[in-house]
Amino acid sequence: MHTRRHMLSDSAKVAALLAAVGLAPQLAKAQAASYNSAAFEAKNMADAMKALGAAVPVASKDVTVTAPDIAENGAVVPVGAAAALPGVKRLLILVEKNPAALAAMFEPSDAVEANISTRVKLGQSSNVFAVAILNDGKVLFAQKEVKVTLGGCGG
Amino acid sequence: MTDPMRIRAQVAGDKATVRVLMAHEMETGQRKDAAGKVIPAWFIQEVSATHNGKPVLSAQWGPSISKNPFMQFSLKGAKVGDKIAITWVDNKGEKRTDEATAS
Amino acid sequence: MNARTVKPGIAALALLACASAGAQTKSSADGIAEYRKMLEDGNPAELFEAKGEALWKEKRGPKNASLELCDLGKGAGIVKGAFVELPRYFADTNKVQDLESRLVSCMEALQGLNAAGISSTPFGRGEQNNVTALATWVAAESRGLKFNLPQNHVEEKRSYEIGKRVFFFRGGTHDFSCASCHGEDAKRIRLQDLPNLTKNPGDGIGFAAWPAYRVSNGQMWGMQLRLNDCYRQQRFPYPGFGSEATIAVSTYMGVNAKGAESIAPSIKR
Amino acid sequence: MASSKNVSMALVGLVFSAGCAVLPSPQELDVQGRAVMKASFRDQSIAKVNRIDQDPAQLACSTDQPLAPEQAKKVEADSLATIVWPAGGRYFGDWREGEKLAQNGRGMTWTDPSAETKDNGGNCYNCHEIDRKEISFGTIGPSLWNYGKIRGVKEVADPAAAPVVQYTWGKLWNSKAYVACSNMPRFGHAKVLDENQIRHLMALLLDPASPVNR
Repeated sequence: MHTRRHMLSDSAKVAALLAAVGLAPQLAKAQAASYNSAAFEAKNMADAMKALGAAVPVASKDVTVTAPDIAENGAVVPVGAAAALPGVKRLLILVEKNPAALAAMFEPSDAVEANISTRVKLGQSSNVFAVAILNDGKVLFAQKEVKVTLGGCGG
Repeated sequence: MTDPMRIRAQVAGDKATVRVLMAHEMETGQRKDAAGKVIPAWFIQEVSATHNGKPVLSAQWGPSISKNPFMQFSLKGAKVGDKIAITWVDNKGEKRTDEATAS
Repeated sequence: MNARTVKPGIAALALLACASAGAQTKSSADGIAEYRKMLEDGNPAELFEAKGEALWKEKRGPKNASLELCDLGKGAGIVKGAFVELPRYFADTNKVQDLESRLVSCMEALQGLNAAGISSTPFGRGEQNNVTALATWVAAESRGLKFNLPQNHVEEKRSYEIGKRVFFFRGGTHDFSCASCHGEDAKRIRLQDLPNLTKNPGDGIGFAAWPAYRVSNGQMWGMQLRLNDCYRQQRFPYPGFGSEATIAVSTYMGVNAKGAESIAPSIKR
Repeated sequence: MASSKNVSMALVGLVFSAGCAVLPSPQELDVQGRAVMKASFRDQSIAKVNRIDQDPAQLACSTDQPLAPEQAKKVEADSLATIVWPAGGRYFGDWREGEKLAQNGRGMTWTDPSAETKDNGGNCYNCHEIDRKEISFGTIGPSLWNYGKIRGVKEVADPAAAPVVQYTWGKLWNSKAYVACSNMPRFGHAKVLDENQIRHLMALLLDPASPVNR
């Protein structure tokens, strides 16, 4: 699931993160093994991919991102990522203009279809990306622009 | 104190659509309260799913997942009566598992 | 989750809004409709519904009792169908009550909790959260039923008449009344469709859509909080929880909505 | 309201008899309705209960019925008399500031910091289309796209433009001078916006350089 390189950078970052929120060291230890905080703190897609040890993503029509053209509220924007290919190791959802681009990373087993949806926050109108990382190392992506509008009375 | 999830697993043909709602603040750590103090980040970081006890999906989330998160996926080979369990762990180390029966 | 697809009433409203606003906004109205449809599947209101059901059955308060004997208007303990007949007159309190104020009366009578204390608790805190969850569950038990408020008792008729006057009452720094925004068909604030609440606005619209989960702040809102925030935006002073104005205007909207199908708890912007 | 209830209670105790179960007259209900409003609200921050005290225009317009023509004329004439015309005949400010005010839907609620005009927006897009670039606009009021252009304003100082310039100022100051029960707030009259802010909105609507008139 992780290369040794990631594990090292992760544990340092997670330890710092947990120290910041005042959590006990044993907890930090328990979580450090999995959560890739470097990837989730990366400002943009390129840095997030680097933190995941993944190649530069290539646009592909085999990957689809589902999202509305327009969202009445950026606090809840439905986004789905899907890949019509076998051997999907990871499916990612990223929001270009959020302070940290990576929103979610899913690791489906063979028993789960590479088609997962969730809901994300958009600080402003932005491109959203779906990225598929395949077992053979290929990294493919699709993108869609979501316009966030101001609903209600704005008061 | 954590509140229960709502998990629905609906079987159609040889797969089940699993929809999960989790009760969580998903605080980004970027917002300030009325007094101008930063509200600390508090969000679910890891989610995992099992099918009759067997791990089928794991996920890592950042704080930009919406409050009271929703997640949907399709589980192959699921039958009516199968047990689907979801577990989340947040950045404070709080953890919750709930289970549903596919219908 | 609610498998219902987009409601014909909303589609019709959106269509009317487009017709009046021109071609430019057609795509944005369509976009908004698409967004709302995507949200319907997986409404976090379900989390509150589950909490409310558990609270109804849980022995709580100084009397260590559940709410299972609460009379919501159809007899002690009868929940199904109660929501679409509220507000109504209750002989024991000698008042017309809406769902939330009635729940608070039951919490006092059955569980020994302090009704005045709950009513003065700000929304989103303490027992008010429990009232909201309970209202969410009670409303959900009437999902798909049509509104049919009783208007037999003179106090119910009076509540409607007072409610109508409350609805049209203009005041505050901006001269707004409820009717300023909700008195005509096919109007919008920004991109938000405004139901005409002087008549039945259609299934699942207006009074037939609350309690609702607000995605903008991730909060569950009952009708009392919905009205409270309307009055805030109207630039009015603060309406008391369960005050006669809020209940009367609910009676007015509820009676007008006769025949409208309830979709509560719904999901809103 | 409270007194009528006490009377019925005193007469029949807790039991409602057919005798007292009669709906009050419409006039009595009007009185009760206002009493209910008075009793149902409390102060919260800057939003005080005196906001429920209606002035004659608010009172006259609190009905689902159209006003009688003579009543409407009176409200309009009284409202017209309240308009404060701009000092030194300076009607125009900066349309860029006007656009910001038009976008801003804040002000005067109990969650706003103060009741000073500096904390208030104009709320314009809530009800009007203005600059067409903004797709999130309301439809309670008419579209204001090309407001000045449609009215033939080529130069704001042009004497030929004076009638529309004055009308627009008056409308922003006290809308009820022109339509008795207009839905539009009386921005100047109610001290929601000050003269300078209204000048900026004037520029947004009428300045040929404003994006509204391109």
